[in-house]
Amino acid sequence: MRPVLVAVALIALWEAVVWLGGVPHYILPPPSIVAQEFVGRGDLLAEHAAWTLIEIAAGLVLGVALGGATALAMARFGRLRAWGMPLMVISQAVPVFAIAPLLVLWLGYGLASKIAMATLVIFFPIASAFYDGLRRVDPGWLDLARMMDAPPLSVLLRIRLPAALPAFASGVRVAAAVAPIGAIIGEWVGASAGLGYLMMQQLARGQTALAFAALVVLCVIGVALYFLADALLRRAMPWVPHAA
Amino acid sequence: MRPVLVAVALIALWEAVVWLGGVPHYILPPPSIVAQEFVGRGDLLAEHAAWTLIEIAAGLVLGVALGGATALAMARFGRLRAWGMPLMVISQAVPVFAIAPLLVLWLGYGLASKIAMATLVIFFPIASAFYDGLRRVDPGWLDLARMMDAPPLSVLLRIRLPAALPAFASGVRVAAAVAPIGAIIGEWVGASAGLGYLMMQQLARGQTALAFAALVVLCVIGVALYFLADALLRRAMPWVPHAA
Amino acid sequence: ADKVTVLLDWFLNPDHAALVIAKTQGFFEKQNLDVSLTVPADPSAPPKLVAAGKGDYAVSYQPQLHMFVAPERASEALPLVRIGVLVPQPLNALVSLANGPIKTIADLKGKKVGYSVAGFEDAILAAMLETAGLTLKDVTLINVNFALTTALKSRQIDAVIGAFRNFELNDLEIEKLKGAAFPVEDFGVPVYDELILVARRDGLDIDRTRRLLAALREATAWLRANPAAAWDAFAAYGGKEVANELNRRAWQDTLPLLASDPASLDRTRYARFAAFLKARGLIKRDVPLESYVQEIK
Amino acid sequence: MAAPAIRLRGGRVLFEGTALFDGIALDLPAGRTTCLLGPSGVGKSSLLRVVAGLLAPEPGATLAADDGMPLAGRIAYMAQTDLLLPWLDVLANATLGARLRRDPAAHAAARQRAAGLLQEVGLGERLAARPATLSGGMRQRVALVRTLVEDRPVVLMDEPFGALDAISRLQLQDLAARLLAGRTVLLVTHDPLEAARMGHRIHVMAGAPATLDAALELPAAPPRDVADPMVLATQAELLRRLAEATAA
Amino acid sequence: MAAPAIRLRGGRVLFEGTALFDGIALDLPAGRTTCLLGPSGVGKSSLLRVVAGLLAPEPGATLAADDGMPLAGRIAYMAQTDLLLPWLDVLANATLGARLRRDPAAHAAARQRAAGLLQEVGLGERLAARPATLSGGMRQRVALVRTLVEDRPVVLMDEPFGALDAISRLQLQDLAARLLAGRTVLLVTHDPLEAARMGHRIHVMAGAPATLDAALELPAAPPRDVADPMVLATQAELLRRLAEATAA
Ligand SMILES: Nc1ncnc2c1ncn2[C@@H]1O[C@H](COP(=O)(O)OP(=O)(O)OP(=O)(O)O)[C@@H](O)[C@H]1O
Ligand SMILES: Nc1ncnc2c1ncn2[C@@H]1O[C@H](COP(=O)(O)OP(=O)(O)OP(=O)(O)O)[C@@H](O)[C@H]1O
Ligand SMILES: [Mg+2]
Ligand SMILES: [Mg+2]
Repeated sequence: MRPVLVAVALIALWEAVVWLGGVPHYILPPPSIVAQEFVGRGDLLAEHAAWTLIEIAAGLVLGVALGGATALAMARFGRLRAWGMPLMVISQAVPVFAIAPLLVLWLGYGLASKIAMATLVIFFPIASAFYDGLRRVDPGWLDLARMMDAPPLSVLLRIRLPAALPAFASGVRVAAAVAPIGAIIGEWVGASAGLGYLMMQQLARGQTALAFAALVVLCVIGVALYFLADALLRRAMPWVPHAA
Repeated sequence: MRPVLVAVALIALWEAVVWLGGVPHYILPPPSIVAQEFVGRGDLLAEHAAWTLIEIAAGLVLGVALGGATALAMARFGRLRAWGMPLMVISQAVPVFAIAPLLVLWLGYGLASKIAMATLVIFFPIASAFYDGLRRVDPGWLDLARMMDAPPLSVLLRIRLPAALPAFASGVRVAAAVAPIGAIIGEWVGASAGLGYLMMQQLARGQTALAFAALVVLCVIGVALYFLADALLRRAMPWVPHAA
Repeated sequence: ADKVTVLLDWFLNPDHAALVIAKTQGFFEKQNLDVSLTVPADPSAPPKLVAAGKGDYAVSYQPQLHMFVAPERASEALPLVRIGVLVPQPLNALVSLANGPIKTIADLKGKKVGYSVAGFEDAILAAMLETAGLTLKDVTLINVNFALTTALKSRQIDAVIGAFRNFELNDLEIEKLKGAAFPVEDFGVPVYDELILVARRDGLDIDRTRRLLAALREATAWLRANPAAAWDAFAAYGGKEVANELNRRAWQDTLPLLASDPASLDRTRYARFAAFLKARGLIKRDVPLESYVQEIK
Repeated sequence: MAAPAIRLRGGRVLFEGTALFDGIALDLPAGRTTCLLGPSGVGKSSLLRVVAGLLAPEPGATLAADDGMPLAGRIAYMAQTDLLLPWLDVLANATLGARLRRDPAAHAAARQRAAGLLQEVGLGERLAARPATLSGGMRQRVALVRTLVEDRPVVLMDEPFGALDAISRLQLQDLAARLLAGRTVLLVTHDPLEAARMGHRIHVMAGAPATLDAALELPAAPPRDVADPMVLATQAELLRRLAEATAA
Repeated sequence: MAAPAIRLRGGRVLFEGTALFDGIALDLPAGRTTCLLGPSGVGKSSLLRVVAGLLAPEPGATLAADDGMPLAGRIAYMAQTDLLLPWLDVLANATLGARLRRDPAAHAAARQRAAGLLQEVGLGERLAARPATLSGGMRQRVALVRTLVEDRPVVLMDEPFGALDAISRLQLQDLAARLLAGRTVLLVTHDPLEAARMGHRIHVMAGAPATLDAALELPAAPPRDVADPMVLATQAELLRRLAEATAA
């Protein structure tokens, strides 16, 4: 119920901004016009959305897996941190257009280079937040594990990991929300399908209404992913307090 | 000491990739050549770096402040969450180049629109992680505060906030690492200076080495910000365990 | 059939008409070529990828070619040769609103000029300004990226450089605005080829290239003869996202500008433009002409 | 601010469908200390939390002060765990109430009072220590001081001396009894001797659903001497009741 | 696996520059229970953590088993807080050691043993409960079971019965004494009666820097009866020593 209300309110606000703010339609088309694109080009949008969804899904799966594994590896092997952290940060700070040709060179024009990009964007929030969580564990538990002769891997997987799940969840939530951006950046590398491609192409030639229709689909995907991740993660951690 | 080693190792790796991988210099120039640009065009790089640093600094300050305030507001006013969260997620999922013209329309081509962009990118990791932390508080402390007739604002600022600082720190670390990208996206909107601008321009001119020199400066800024934030935040929270 | 990859410079648009028609109407097939067209998002990437062997031909711009083959550092030079042309004249123009303050180049003094980074806009603009006794210092250059016409329409800036006369004017017209175009070649910039085809210099397959160009020549002739059918074929190939009003209008304006003979080469254009860029400081080295243009007879 | 009597009737608390207690009745006489003993897990803490208003009983229960005024704002609460805030030092933790209520004058007074009390409980030299550097008993003492600094007419305490050694426990009982005189107190404890020293009324809670027995009423004012025969007799009687409760 | 005697000499621990204890010597005779009492904050837990190897004393100290084998891997440890993992249920918490060591056979055996012990401590029906739904005493009982399930020749316990009511405490002391027979045990406690019932040797720790007095040695095997005159005499003597220690 509530999300619907929020959506309605947002759309009303958007319409109002356009009309009252006197924003020209080629800069921000009002929802009433964007809606026409949904009706008229629904199939086109669906087709491109399917591509983007594949990229997002693959990017999320890979990004979460890689980010999680990296955080675990850094928590397990102290040495790795000194080397891994700067690398990870660099992987974030590098703008995509600079390394896009490199990716194409190595991964080709197919889905692989796009998924690599999406993965890169999603990877860092997860790895960083999860690693933070893994470091921040009640020292009493570690003492206990030590007295129980727990092998380091057990300590990592059975104590640090569950204790860090809330932090991991924070990372996943951020990642779910940025995943659409990840896919778009992926499409940067060279694409002939996908919502990002559609949007850039339309924007590049001033076809704003269709571009914003694609944008709306992207936003819906992002928001849906966020709340899906939120719900799943909360269910997976019934012991974590969730005071409003 | 260690960071220096890491840097040296990275540079060696980069050089090796170029030579052993047979990567052409116009796609990835080797560090030995990029280094020459630092010598030859140090002043040019410094000039553009100054712009970008201003954008990053302003974006970080604003993003952290806004993200922090948003998280606090949502934690304080339960209602706000139902409305605010989708909005926040949307703010992340919207690719910046779609709304860039809108920002320019409202903020002009000056520094303002760039800072707005950078702020937007930094805002979400902070707000999301911090809000997560604010929700996740020992219920016993909340009971205690309730029995002490603590006004909601006090509970927020004196219990939830310090308890959520580690989560906030996670967000700030991610934000510090993505801040350079934020600035670049800002320069996207319309710029005539800055490292992102310089990089794009030099890439278009085939001056790859100079473009990568700018990229290196950006990465250094990102890594430095990350570790600076890390050190400051650890010092600010001496009570939080930081097991390696 | 020989598998051939052509990297476009930019999203699919009527400038690529010959390529699309040659593909859809079987002219490539007739030359025993199986061509796939790939779209990048960054126009500076395709030549590099072709130079690196990822793709056989790239759509590029003449000024871009000059800069890519003659960067300051010889090790960064792209081993490219121009083997053909799609649009043998400049499309680039300075565009402002017809009812706006810019009636002549001289009116640009103290104004904001937008551009989308291509690397050479400052040189072009500087040359144009000099015809009115101005210099780059008299204007503010702003990179507006994708939003050339949007920036113009919203009156955030006063003129844009790097607009294509066959697109941006139509774009304005669709919004019921009239644009004024100042063609660059009329204001002190030497004539050059806007859209060219480049290939990797080493191991260039002359025979295959000849067949490619032949297919393009046939396609151009065919689409000039059958403009309506050609548009339908183009629209069908591009899909709904391409078959829009803007591209339909641009189609009309673009057909006459396409190269009748994609293999043709005017060497003096290249020598002259290289000199122009060198004088403007955008290239610092002289590179022998024959190392980066090749006429396929 | 006179201490009110408190009356709970029909208290019913369910956890996962089964009743922890059902229709329990509890009277806390004004200005008196009521002690609550009972086997571990019987529901003592839960009952205390009901009185505190932190655990809502099923509808139908009534909880009220005899002066007709709301209870909220008149209760100081000490939970079974110390609940110290790890980022605050000892003194700041002890004055948490005043800090949270943001009243500078009250805060200054609370600091004064807390510093004095911390001295009395043997932590005078650890005012600036962080909780993580304290021993278990020290943490409990800080929590006790925090509760006493609140200076409320009603005080609810859940095993306030459980982590202390035998001697400190007696000393702090004396201190607490002195400061709690005239207040309405509910004290949950495991130690029959403690109940016999501190309580005006002593209940043993037992059974599932749990019920309260008839209270033992003790005339003399607390804190009573450990060697007082009445105290020892009461301790023995409580042990007997407890043993019975545990056997059931 | 015979229980070794343990010998600590020259133990010195500094916190923030001041010595908590300096050159302390502790002997844990093989197969015997040594109890440690002392005022709150004197350093009992720290000494126990030194023996556990969790707190490194200053260089120069020696800590060794008399059989010459390393201590690591032979100690079960129960801290002053319960340290239950909130995401595991009661049974899983009680078998944490086997889970961490990833030995399926041992794990199955541990489950068997833990289920039986949990039944004995009154938690037989809460095997699947999460720690957050347990009372304080219940949590402590789970921690106790977890320690006993470890089945190690050396057992170090820090106030294992502190959160229990008087009767359950006696019962669990009996249970623990039975299961700890023949092991080398160090038991930190606040309760002189507990020490008198459970200990073969009892030390009172006092002073700053803290020192250990000459141990009280008790002949009869634990658990001793509460009504045993020797137990009561020991309790009285310990109280006297404690009072002295606290006064100092
Ligand atoms: N990490 C630490 N940093 C500084 N001081 C510490 C630290 N841990 C313990 N101490 C100090 O050492 C002293 C002894 O602590 P310890 O926990 O050993 O006491 P204890 O005898 O077990 O007390 P209790 O009976 O209250 O549990 C205390 O004064 C405590 O403040
Ligand atoms: N949140 C909860 N969810 C489910 N059961 C709970 C919850 N809180 C308490 N209980 C159950 O209620 C019962 C009573 O708990 P309570 O803490 O009141 O006991 P207690 O008498 O204080 O015990 P102790 O002396 O050990 O502190 C226990 O069986 C406990 O498991
Ligand atoms: Mg309790
Ligand atoms: Mg202790």
